Amino acid sequence: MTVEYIVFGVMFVVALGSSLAMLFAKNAVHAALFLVATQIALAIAFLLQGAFFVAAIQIILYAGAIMVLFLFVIMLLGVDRQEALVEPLPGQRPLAIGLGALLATEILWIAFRGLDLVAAGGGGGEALTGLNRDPGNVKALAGSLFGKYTFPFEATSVLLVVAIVGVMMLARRINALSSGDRVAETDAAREDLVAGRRGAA
Amino acid sequence: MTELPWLDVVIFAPLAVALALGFVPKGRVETLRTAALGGALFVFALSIGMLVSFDAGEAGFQLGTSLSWIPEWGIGYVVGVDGVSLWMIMLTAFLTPLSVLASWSIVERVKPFFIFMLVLESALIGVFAALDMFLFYLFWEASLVPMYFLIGIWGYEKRIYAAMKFFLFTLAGSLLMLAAIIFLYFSAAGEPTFDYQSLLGTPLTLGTQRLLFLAFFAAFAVKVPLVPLHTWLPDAHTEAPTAGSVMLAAVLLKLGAYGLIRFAIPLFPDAAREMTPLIMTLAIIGILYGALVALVQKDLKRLIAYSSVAHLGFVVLGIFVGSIEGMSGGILQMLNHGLSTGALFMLVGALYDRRHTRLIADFGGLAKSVPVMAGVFLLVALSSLGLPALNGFVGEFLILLGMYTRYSWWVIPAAFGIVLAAVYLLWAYQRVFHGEPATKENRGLSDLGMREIAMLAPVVALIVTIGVYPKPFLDRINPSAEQLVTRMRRCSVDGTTGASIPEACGGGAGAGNVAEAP
Amino acid sequence: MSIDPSYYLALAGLMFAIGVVGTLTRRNAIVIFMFIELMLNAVNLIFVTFARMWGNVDGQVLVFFVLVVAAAEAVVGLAIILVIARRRETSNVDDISMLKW
Amino acid sequence: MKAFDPVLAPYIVALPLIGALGLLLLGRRLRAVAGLVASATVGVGFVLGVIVLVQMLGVTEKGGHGREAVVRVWEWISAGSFSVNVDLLVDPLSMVMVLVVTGVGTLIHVYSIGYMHDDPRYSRFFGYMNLFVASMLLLVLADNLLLLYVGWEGVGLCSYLLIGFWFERRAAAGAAKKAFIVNRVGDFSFLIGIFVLSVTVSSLTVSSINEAAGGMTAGIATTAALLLFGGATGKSAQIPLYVWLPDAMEGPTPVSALIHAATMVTAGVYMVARFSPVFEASGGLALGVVAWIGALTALWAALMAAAEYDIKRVLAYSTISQLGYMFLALGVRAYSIAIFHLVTHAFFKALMFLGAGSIMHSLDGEVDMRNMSGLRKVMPITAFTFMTGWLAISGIIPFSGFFSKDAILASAWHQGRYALWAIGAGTALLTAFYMSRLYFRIFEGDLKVPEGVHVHESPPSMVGALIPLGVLSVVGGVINLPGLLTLDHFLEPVVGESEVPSGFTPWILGAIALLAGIAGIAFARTLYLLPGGATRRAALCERFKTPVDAARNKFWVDEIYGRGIVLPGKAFASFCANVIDARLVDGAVNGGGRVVAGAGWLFRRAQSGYVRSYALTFLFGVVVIFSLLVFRVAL
Repeated sequence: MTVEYIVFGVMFVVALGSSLAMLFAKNAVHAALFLVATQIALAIAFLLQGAFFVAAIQIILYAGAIMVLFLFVIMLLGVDRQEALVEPLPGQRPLAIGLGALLATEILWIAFRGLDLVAAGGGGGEALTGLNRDPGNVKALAGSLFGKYTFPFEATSVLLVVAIVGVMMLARRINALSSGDRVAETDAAREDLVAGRRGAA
Repeated sequence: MTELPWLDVVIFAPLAVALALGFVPKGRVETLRTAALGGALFVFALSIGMLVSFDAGEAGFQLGTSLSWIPEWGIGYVVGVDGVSLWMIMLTAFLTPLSVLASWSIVERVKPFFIFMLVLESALIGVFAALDMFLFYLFWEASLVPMYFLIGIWGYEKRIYAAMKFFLFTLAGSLLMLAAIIFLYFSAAGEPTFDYQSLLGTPLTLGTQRLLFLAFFAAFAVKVPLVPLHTWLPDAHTEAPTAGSVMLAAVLLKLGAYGLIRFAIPLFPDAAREMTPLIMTLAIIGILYGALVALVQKDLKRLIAYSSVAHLGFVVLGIFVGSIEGMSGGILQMLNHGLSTGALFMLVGALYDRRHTRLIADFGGLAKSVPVMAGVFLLVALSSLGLPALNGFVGEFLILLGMYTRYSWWVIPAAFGIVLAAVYLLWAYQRVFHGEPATKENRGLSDLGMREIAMLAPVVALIVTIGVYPKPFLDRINPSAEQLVTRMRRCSVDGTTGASIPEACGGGAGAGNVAEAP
Repeated sequence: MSIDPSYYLALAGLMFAIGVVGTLTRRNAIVIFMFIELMLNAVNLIFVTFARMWGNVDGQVLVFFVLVVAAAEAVVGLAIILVIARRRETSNVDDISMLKW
Repeated sequence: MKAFDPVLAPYIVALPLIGALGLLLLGRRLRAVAGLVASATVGVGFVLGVIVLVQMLGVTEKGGHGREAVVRVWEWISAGSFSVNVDLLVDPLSMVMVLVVTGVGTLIHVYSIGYMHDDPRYSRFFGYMNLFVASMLLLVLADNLLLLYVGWEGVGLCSYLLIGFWFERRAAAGAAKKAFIVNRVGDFSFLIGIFVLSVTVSSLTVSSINEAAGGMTAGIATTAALLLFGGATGKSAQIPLYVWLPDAMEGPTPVSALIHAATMVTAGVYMVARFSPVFEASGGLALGVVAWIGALTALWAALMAAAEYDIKRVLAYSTISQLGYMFLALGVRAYSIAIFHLVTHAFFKALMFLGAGSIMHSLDGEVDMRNMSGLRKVMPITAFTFMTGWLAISGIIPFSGFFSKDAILASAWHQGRYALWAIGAGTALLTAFYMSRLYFRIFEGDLKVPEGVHVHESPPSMVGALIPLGVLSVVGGVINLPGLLTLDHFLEPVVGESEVPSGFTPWILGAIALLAGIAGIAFARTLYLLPGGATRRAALCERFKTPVDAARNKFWVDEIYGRGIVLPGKAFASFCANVIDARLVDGAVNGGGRVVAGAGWLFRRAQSGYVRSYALTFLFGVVVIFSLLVFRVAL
């Protein structure tokens, strides 16, 4: 039990701390790294709650694949870009912080005071532990995913395919543009380019 | 022997012609015109067939077709005609070829123009024939679109403003009606349905009736138009091309009056009865106000447009007085107004083609240079101001008589409108046609050509015919009018709510020879 | 007895709020994206926590879907950012304000 | 005995109608024969009328009954309980009118052949004239009030068309419009009268209205009668709606003769006589109004006539005045006498108008009597026939006018309406004066014509029409000589017996009337014929400056109507159009549009293009909804 508390404590501090650090990191690379840290911490939180498989893919997919993609893009655009500190939109910052705080307060209130209204019981942690033991976490998950949620699962595959195709299209345009006039300065020039391409096609 | 489904054919034939026009190359203007004219004439011939197979003595709906369309929602394709819609359809089918003839001066975008004309005809006939609320609303809104484009593309200087105004006014009204239709759909007795004849039996409390009636009334009052919802009309009429003005004045305005007759009153008779004094007041104000404003117009088309406000005031009076004479007169007057005002717009269009102006001040002494046109104009103007032995008189007289039988002294301000009609029409006539032609342009005008005579002669013939021998028309109108009035005067809500309605439920107040419907 | 779910939820809530604030205050499009990912992560945590509370794996399944959506979003979003950056030489969202009246 | 069945009656109306349609549609192609065709249709109508009359006289049932018949032509309007047909009523009253209309009409048509000979719209003129005759015949033959109204408005229309026949002249166009509109005001009243009767009687036929009249309450009968009379004041140019008739003289002179003297303007008289039971049923009030309006109009118009210089306008005022006499007769229940005066007046007034036309024809349209004199020497026939008319209207025995006018005055006296009688007698004097003034100034004295005018007697077709009318003016009185009362007896089944004073009184009354006429002529003679007349005139005018001025200015009635009704009406109309419509209603509409546009202008500021602003708004919405959820749970 104590170990769990300690692990939880560390996880809590790391997750929250890195999130906050993200907020103040000037460099995008730093922010990305802090995000990775947060995600690893979250993976531990998943483990603590008996979601083993999810914890694994959290690290592999999120911290691994997606964050690498982020870093890749950051590198592609230039690492050394810094954000200006001045906020150009009036009232944006205080309003955002204020509303964010309000939102956090409300969520906290629910977490500590209104939870019984959100979750009306069920088996609780013991039931999950039982499930994790009997068919095993992955098997239980698979059963649910491919049984009850087959259709949504297939739908997500469509989503992914669409996303892939879309990205390919976007990328192709970049290539087509890069091969000719790399950067179209004005909208008009861009229009011309597009028109020219249509004509060629 | 199986009869041709005349009504359905008449509804969709113009659409078919429009479709066929779509295949004519747009450069072949002559072909387009001839084809459009031929198509419109063909539709008119079909409508004659419909008229012949119509049984004059029958009050209910005839020549009907009833098909299930979207059964899940109780929507059907239900059409049929009675004595009211019959003449409205005839009027539409009659005036479309004439409007096409009046559009020879259209030289730009000829093809879409005629397509829009024919689509408009189809939609208008559909409105008059539809007996399913959904179908009705569909046609109702469909008629708006071609008209919008006719004004907006082929109109005069301020056409965009006018088209927008026309569209927004009518749309604002009809959206309220849509809400009411949907409400009605859900409150139908039994299965929710859009079928008009089933909806007639819908039990509604007086309070509901009142709200629904007002919603319907809003749509129809804009279209009629009743003061103070009329200001779209002078703009739309003035800016529309000749054919557009003709169709607007002759048929589109009738949609409002027709809607009142067909839907607002029969569906909510108690509310209609309750609001009669209010509506009659509005109608009388419309008669006097329209006439007064027409008096001082500088633009000939605007003048005629305002005269429509006054005339439609008479129609609404006739519809609401709740006597058979009034109802028959109102229905006949719808037809009459369509003919006379349509002809007036054709004539002004012909004048515009010659002089490229519509301002009264620019004319003068035209009777000398264009005597035939002056004669026809005078005849039509006289019909419009209700000269006996011409059509306008028969309708106006029946309306006022029907009004007198039930609301005796209200007739005085209404009848005074007839005096004012003489004032503004004759004054305008004097300024346009009388006197010595002041300018060179006015002296050298050419008189009506064969095409123009061909488009005016049928109207003039009908104007005289209805005035001298209205029997064939009234014979077909009367049974339906009687049925409508019976329904309007019968109490439909139960005794407790009905007790508060003035002169309801007692049976036969006023000139009570209304037979209870069997 | 393991740790009360409320704490997990509290953590998720705070992270979500941080994500919101970050999204609204940062101007670099990539960073904004990262904050969106942060919010998604917070939601994932909530799902997992609820899965434990209910004693089934449905919540965990939902994390899958979130993941997929997040992945797709990241891919498409980053591609768009790339295109924009190549066209307009910027990844500052305030510089991309052409889409208005 | 065979029943009276006037099958020819519809053709009397149809013939001129066909003539009118033919002439108006075929127009110039018929120019050569237009006058002949038109005259022929009316002339044949007259012959048919005579045939029908003979048939009618052949029916000798007791008391003259059985002399009326209804000819159904077709069913006209029917809706609900209301129905009217196109039916013609042939009875003694309508036949008298038919004969006057067609008879005088034929002569005037013939006259017009010469008068209008050079007009470019020659055939159209005859088309209109024929249409007028048809409408008038429909009016007098109508069996129901509505059909009568058709004729009533029809003649009004023809009057409009013919007054405005020379529409190039502004005055003519204006006068035409004025005539139509003033008549419309009267018709408005008439129409409401029709409604009242229609609802009360639930039928509009003459017989049912007159039968039901006895059972009407006095209130209804009075209302109906006065409303009908309101129509008559318009058509027959009585106070207060007489203003159109003097202006109507802008039309061609034959028109003035036929429409504005002989026939159309008497429609009101005919109508009142036709519905006399309704007027009777009103218990005196309506008849009193009719009588007083008639008497006052007679006097009022005579005063204006005495101050007028335009020949045709003098005749127009005289017509108004004589119509006043007819209404006076109607008002004292002497219906047949009114019709009698109507007939004689038709003869002599048509005659004088045609005479005036003859003068204008030879003087190039000159109408101011100050610019001419002594025409008797060059236009003997015109002068002689005009003289018969002058003596007839002045009430000189044995000319026709004497008998009819005397009968009216005698009836007024007999009814004990001495005030009316006095006005009538005074007007008789005035009439004799102004007509003598007209005659003396034009025909007597030294020859004087406008410069450059070649004076000549008019062509045969014109004087040919004058002569029969002159004869009729002289002998017209025979149709109702005192003691014989032919017309009275003939009309009795329709309008009832006229009560004629008996004994010595009528002789005295007749003598007074005659004396009034002679006095008027004598007075005019001293002023216009005898040497030194001009100075005496000047002195008289000086002495009665105010009344003479007033009469010369027609008592400013036109101005009063103009300032009091037309101008405020126009101002109000402008107010409606420019303020209510353009500002208020359209202002609201456009205002609505502007509000929407303004709101759009305002709200588009929110559409800044900054994604983060959108996101902030989005967050705001999220927080609001979330708060709502939380608070619902918490509270």
